[in-house]
Amino acid sequence: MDAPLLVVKDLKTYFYLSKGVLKAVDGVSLTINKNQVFCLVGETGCGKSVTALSITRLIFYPGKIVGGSIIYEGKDLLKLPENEMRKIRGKEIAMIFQSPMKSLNPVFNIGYQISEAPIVHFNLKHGEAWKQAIELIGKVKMPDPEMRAKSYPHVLSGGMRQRSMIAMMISCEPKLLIADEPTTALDVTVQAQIMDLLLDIKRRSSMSIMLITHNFGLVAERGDEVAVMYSGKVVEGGSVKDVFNEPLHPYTQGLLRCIPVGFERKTEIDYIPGTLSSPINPPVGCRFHPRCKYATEKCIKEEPKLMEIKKNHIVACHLCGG
Amino acid sequence: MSALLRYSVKRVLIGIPVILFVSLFIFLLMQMLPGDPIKLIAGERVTPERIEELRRSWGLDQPVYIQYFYWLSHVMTGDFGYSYVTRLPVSLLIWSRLPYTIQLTFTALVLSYVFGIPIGVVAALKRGTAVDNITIGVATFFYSMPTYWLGLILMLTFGLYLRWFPISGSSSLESMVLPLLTLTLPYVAMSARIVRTEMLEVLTEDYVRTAWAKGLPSRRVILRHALRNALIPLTVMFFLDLPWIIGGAVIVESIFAWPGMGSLLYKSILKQDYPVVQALVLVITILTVVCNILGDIVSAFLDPRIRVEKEA
Amino acid sequence: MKTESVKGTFLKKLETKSMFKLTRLKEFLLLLLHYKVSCIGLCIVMGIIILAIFAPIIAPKHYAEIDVPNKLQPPSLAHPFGTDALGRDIFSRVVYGAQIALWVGLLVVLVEASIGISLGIIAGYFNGKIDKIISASADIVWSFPTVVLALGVVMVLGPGITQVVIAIAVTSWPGFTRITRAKVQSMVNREFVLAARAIGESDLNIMLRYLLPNITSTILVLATLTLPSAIISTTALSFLGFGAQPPTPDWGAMLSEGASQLVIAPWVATFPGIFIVITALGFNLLGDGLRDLLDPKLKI
Amino acid sequence: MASMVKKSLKKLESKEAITKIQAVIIALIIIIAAGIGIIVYYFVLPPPVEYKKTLVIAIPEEPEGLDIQQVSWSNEIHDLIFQSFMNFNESMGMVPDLATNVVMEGNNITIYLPADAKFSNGDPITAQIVRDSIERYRKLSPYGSDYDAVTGYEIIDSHTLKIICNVPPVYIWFNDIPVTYGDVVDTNVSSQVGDAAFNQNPIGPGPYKVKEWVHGSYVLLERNDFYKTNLPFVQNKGPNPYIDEVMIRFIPEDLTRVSELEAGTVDIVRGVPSDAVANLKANPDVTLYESITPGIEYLMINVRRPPLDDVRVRKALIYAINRDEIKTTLEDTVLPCYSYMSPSMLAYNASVEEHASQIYAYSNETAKSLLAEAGWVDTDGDGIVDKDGQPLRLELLIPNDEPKFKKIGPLLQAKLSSVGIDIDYKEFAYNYIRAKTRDWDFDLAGRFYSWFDPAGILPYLLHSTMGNYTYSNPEVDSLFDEDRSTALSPTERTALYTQIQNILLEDAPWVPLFIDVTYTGVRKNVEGLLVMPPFATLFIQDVKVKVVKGG
Repeated sequence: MDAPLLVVKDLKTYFYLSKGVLKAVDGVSLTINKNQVFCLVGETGCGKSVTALSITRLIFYPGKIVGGSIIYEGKDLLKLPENEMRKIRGKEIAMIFQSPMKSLNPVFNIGYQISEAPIVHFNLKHGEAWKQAIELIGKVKMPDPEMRAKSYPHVLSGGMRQRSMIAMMISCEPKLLIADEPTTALDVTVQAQIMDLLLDIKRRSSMSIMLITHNFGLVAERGDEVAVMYSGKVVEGGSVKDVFNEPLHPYTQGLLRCIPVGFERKTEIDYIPGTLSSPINPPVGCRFHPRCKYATEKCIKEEPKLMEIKKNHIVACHLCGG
Repeated sequence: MSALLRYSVKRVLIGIPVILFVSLFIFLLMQMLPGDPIKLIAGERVTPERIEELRRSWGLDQPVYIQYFYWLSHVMTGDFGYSYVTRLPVSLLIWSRLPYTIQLTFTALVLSYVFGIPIGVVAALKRGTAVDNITIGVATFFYSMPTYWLGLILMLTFGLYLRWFPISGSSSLESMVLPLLTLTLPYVAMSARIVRTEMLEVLTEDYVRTAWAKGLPSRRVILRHALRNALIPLTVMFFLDLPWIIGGAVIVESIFAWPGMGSLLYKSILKQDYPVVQALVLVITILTVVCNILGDIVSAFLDPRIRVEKEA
Repeated sequence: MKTESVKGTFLKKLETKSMFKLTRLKEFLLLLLHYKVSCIGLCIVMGIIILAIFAPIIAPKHYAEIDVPNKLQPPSLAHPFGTDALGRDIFSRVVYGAQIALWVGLLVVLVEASIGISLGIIAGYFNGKIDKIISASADIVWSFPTVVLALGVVMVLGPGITQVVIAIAVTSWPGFTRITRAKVQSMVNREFVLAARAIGESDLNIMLRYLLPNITSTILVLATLTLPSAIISTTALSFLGFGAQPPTPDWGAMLSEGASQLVIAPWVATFPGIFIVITALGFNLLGDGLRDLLDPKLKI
Repeated sequence: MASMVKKSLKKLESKEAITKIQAVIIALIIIIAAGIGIIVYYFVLPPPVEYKKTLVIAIPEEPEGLDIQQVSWSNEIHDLIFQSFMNFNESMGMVPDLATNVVMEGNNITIYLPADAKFSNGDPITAQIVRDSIERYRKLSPYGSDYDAVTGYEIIDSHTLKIICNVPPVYIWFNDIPVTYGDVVDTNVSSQVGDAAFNQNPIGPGPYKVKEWVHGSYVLLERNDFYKTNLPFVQNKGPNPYIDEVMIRFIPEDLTRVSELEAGTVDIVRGVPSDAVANLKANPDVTLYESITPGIEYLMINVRRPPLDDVRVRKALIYAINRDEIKTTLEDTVLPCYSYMSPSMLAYNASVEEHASQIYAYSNETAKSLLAEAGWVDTDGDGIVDKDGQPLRLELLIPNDEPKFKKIGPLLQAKLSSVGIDIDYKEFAYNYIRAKTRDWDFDLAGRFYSWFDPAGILPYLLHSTMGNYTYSNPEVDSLFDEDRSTALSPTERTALYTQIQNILLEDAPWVPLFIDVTYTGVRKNVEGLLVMPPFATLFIQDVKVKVVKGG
């Protein structure tokens, strides 16, 4: 295994709201290798998207990245000055978002928006960039690229818009593409097409993808590595095979049980009791303990550390680590 | 573009009845004003018979609707009739004051957007910091300042005591500085506040985040992506405020003796000089209808979503 | 037995309701205080309201008491703000003026809001011809300089406070209409309105019980932000001599009287001027705070 | 360089031409002489005097038009564009101006024009043109009825015109000959260009002609080189070489107008507000010319509307007003007035004012007792007198575009309320109040008049047929008619108007308040200006304006 592409260590991102300090990401660590589909899963509001945004340093007022480090090609992205970071963002690390409807600028046509990144990063001439944009539109399997380039976002369907987003983000052949729930807003058939497209591009340009989703089916099918997050922390991580076959952390086990599988006739769907604790004043010790069946005294008092129980399989729970 | 042409022609056709209706309304409002122009204007040493003679010579003894159609038919040929007070052709009065109104009030409106937009953008970008609070605090202060009070203070300090600028009149360019300042300051404050809200809303949009994610430099993201979208509602507002330039500076024009159309309208209403009031009201109404159409066309030009809607 | 349970539920409902309202109020004030700027606005507004309510007590003299021998006295202990050309105590006149300013401001906003909002809702709800007529008339009235149109109305109805209120309200209701219409239009095709239509609610009912409650926060913000411009417009009309009739202590009239003495007796015009600016500033800051709190997207 | 100096010094010494001390003395003398020269040049010798080419006058209101025959009020611009046949000197005596002489005998007036009299465009002024001009005036001007008495004209020669009337033309003699309204206009030009154009660029014989009129801002006049006058009190009988142009600016806001004067950007300011008078008197760079307005400011009473038809109620109103308080409030810029005429009017009799000020001296009690006598007593103790259940409520109309009236408005209200009258106070523009009084739709209305000849103004206000107001008294009517139709000597006229005023004092149709004193502010560097009664007319024939450095 050669050097990892991106290593995140103890990342902390807080939001300073009038009600109090929201600790969206409170000490997240994970590593992404080259040419790999790394999945980040968890309930909505557990800080998955904030982690992604922190990696590309797209956190704005009232949020702030307060701690930890993100090592990418030997450089800590959090220490980089803005103009250095700007060279990486979009060129080396790109990102696509969940709501295709609102993620494209309504006043520019698709061709222009796709050609913008190459113009800025490789200072191509407009003509060249436009030709390249048309090529890219073809690459993401959109019919009649010539006409599509001139059309505006509001005339395109959800799937088409997501494809133009992808075309836009791969225009500079990034090494890492972060996809923040790319298919959640789309219907199932289009979902599959988009995922095939993403994996096809990954294979052809040896780019690694960080897939953020709460859809475990997708992770099982497409993912290589996976990390499970709960209330701002990573509670379990490892290869998809290990984590899905022998989930160690009670939360992961609970999640896996919730997926209705095949034709099994079940009278009642399992669910994890209780709701996500408020991130502003999270419970002491292990944050899952209010909802954990096996919660012990220790879990309540002491916060468990991430430990590597098995090879390439880490978990943060007193039960497993002993 | 032909679709836009068709659309604006349709709007003009709708505009015409509006203009007619407003001119009739103002005509009736004038008739309702108690007292009649002849008695108002005739000086002290006039006998009742003389007043009757003058009324007949000016055709004021005709029934109202004949006066209205008489006036309307003349307006079609561009003759706005004669002012009761000055007996001068109304078109002359308006044309002689138009350059001064454009010079002062129009520039004030343009300047207020030229300065308002950058201040609003900076305040939006530096949201929550001291810069934001100070700029918006000062803007609100000037926004709360009545124009006549601001005018008096500026005139005394810069005109009389410091003598940096001429106190009043319209002879030189410097004499425009103080009235322009009095008009622009509160207006810059207003547009800055609105631009700030506009920008705050746009900056939270997803496509701006996409632009950041593409690694574009901040200047490009803010100006090309964010501001470009924020400008759409602002241009519409600019065109809606445009007719304000005709009568908006009534008090400033009287304090600084500036020969704009505002003071003419104000004096004509006072003296119940119907022809001048009706002519100015007509100009304001036509300008409003035209500006509405222009506003739509420009916003369609700026925002493809509306353009499609218009073509459909 | 039945009355018992009904009472019980009623009490419980009352309790939860008031408890719920209480926490919302507490939270509302807490948030408001967080916005320092709007907090200043709140204090100023409170100060002016107290001044207006307790005017007869605070003001040493009656506002119309003429005392020509010691006219144009500079500020002194006897007359904290000095005296004007007729020897009237400016401090008492400014204090009573607060009553006029607030009273007129409130009346103008009420009249303006009722015309503007009702037309706004109708225009927003019934698209098509009605909307076009209302919007066209709103644009025409909006483009008219308030002072000049108000002047026409005052000349027809004669000078005086109530006429001024009508004059200004009649000329600046489009402010409310335009914003209410935009809000209603954005809400009209939302699910809860469609649902209401589906179960056969009458149009009037939908407008009153569904749409109106949803825009109350916007109206509150709008009202606080239009009150200062209403006050400034009334004082502008008084400055031109068409507002409050003497001897009522209207700030604008005092300012216009003092204007010609600005060189020899600056205090006559300065104090009413200061109070106009402070009051308008107070309401504007409070309005901004409310807007950021209740309806950040409101563009005014 | 140093070696050279040393060498020359050595040479000097060897020559011993002059000792060191003598050299120093010579140098000193040269320096002192140069110093004195400079001082003398700069400080002692008067600097070469320069004169400004343009005189700037600021007035409050823009005239309705420039053609004197189409306006209802005239101002400085008309005085400069036109020239009347005769004019008033210091003591209100008539002296020739355009005409060499004007004679009134029997029922006609003869005007003798100088042979070389010309309009500003060079057209000669002949008898025919004067006749056509009068006919145009009768057709166009609101005051056309001045010449109703004229039955015909006789052109004796090219420069002499006799006007034939059916009555001794006393009215025309006082109200048209010496006044701008009666001036001659170039009817040839007016018929060519039309009345509207003529109203913008009229042609008259006056010292200046119109160069430019920027509506709402200023009128620029340039010198008329054909100007000639026979005025005795003016040295320069022809065009004024020093002033090429006169700019008359319209500045409505009092504070702005006075500030322009103090800043020196304006040479003459008309209509100085009462507040600024004290300040300007103390200002070293400004002189203030006072002039008593030929007219009074008063409250017109609607004598036909009960309860004001009762003379006791009207008299009570007069007693209720404290005119000394009015004087102090207006910074002593007015004269208290109890009778119906002003000192600067013709046929004025000071004893009438003296007598009136005694019988109508301010007394709250007399006012209350008169009201009680008329049946108005405060029965329900609410501070307002009432009679058979009805409170005494009167509407008081005050003009808000007359600064002095507007300032004392609340004072009048307070005084009238103190005697128990419930005053409904309303402010309107003056024109509008005058229109209401013409329609008899008022109780008390703030009014004023300003005209030097009583025959030219009082009948229009008090005569039952000629005026259109509520007061009418046949005896007063006959006295007015007598003055208009018979050539009375000055003493006879004074006696006649004394008799009229005594009747008016009894009938009390008005509440006389004060006589306005107008102030004209003039910069000290303006020399040779004449401000003549009755309307404080400006005569700038001899004016020179020194350019003051850093002024």
